[in-house]
Amino acid sequence: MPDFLTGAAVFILVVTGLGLFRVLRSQVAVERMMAVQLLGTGGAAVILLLGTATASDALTDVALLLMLLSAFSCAAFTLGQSSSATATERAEEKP
Amino acid sequence: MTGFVDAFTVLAVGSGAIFFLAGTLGLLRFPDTLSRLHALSKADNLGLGLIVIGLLPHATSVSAGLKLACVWLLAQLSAATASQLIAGVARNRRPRA
Amino acid sequence: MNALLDVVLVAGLLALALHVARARDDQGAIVGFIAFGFLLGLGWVRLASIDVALTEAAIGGGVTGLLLLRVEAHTRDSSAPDRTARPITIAAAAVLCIAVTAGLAFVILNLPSPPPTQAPAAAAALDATGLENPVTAVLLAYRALDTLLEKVVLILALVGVWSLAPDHLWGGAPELRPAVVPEPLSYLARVLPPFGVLIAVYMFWVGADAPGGTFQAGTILAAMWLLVMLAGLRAAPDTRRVTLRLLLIVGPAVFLAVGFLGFAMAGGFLAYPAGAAKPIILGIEAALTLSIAVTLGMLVSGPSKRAPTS
Amino acid sequence: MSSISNPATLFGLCGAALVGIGLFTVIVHPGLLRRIVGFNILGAGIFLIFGAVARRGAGAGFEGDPVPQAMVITGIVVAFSATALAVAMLQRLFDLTGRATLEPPAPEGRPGSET
Repeated sequence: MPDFLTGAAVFILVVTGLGLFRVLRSQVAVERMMAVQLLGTGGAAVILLLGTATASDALTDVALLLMLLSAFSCAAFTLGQSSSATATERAEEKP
Repeated sequence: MTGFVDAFTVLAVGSGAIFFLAGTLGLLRFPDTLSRLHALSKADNLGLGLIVIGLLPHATSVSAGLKLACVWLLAQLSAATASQLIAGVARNRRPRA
Repeated sequence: MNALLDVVLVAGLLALALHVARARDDQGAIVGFIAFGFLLGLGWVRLASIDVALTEAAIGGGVTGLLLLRVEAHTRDSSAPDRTARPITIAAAAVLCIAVTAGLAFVILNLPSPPPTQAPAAAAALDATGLENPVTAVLLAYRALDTLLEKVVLILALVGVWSLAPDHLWGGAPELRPAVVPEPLSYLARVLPPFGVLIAVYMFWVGADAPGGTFQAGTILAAMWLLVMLAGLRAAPDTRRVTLRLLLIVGPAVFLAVGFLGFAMAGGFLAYPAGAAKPIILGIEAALTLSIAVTLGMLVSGPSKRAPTS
Repeated sequence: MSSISNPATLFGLCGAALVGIGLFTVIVHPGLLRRIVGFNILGAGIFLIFGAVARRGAGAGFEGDPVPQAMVITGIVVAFSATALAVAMLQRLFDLTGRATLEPPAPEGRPGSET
């Protein structure tokens, strides 16, 4: 069973990594922030699988923290975006 | 009994992993930002949910099981608000008609 | 299977670091760095350092990201750097960096075997403290002086940040709230903090016996406080407020007081009386958690942006 | 020589490479913000090397030597406070000069005229 769970963790890590690079190389700034969302969910899944595979309960805490902070980082990113979006809109309206 | 539990775990974790794959495929193949966002937040959360369900029988104590469920709840909350925030920015950015 | 996992993780870390070094714009680099922080947390899990994994996920993936993203948004309008380094500089830097990496790699491949370790000493000292988590024991008993000095460094950094405010704004409040607060953000800022505070208290509580502790708890509290300030639910406090300043120093002050009491009660600076070590350590940790949360929150908020009220 | 398949050695080598990448960014990149990020990558590399040493020092029932682990936690917090101070200084520099770099402005006032 541990081998299967670790294998699943590797699979999800690779799949998440592929998505991550697609998103990070995107030209659209908004899409980049999906990277954090992606890695928050994928990372939590990987950690939970590893935690069960190695029978260490403390890993669940790491997953909990990861989920909590991915929401936080996402909020931080969109703030910078929205303020600059309104700024460009204002600049567009001027002329 | 353990054989049954293990089969259940393999099934749930396996299908969870496939949802992660589906999410990434959507991210790679869908044509625009909003549908990519949709693929990411729905598929990955379903995948995480299935994995949590698959791992629940292996939880060593009630509190460990509760924590697993909390991770998933937090993921729901996080994904819902983060997708809303990202989608809001994406819509602002779209050239106005 | 585990080796494969390690290889994938290391490849991901290196690819993200290269992305940070080569990304065209700063924003892309910062998002790459946040992702790097999350992945590094996984790496620490593989190195069997759950305590460090928690710290790295909280600081590298969370609070540092907010700090960098805010300054990036602030300086985005600056013209692109006028010139890039000359090719000869780049070549020289590349040679230097490869030499440093090669040197370190050589050292790592030739570390002494059997490896020197303090683990038995830490294990022996663990019984005296009544704690179960060796990392907490090292931080708060075995090498408590380091931890005390680190708290002082945090306060000094905050003094440095505050002193960058223009004269007429000195003592005023930093400004975090953006011009427009999106609806989902204020929802998140109402719903997430209760969870966050619960997790922080839990993290503090288990820290004595399992991975977790003051830094992790303090960082989570700081993140939740920042979220509330970002959504504009509560304004940032004036930096000259007495309560704020008391909260900033309560942790180091308690720590220092216990340190000096050690002379009277146990015959040395920061020595804990036998049998009472665990309650004393928990008391120090509680005060430190509060101070760390407030200090980190104010560090991310930055210097004053508004004139002090009245 | 220890085997590369050992996770401690693998992550240690990864740390060495990260130190190189971070150092390169700090030296070469003209933008100060990127240099701050590079400094953090450099720090992460050093912490990983510490982590490799800690992992090798497993013993007495622990999976790693707790002393270097505790030092890494201290290091992460100190690196964060240094980053916060640097970021505040960068913001002040930008407010005063409108620039986010220490490079002197290009002569004749035409940005990028050298290229």
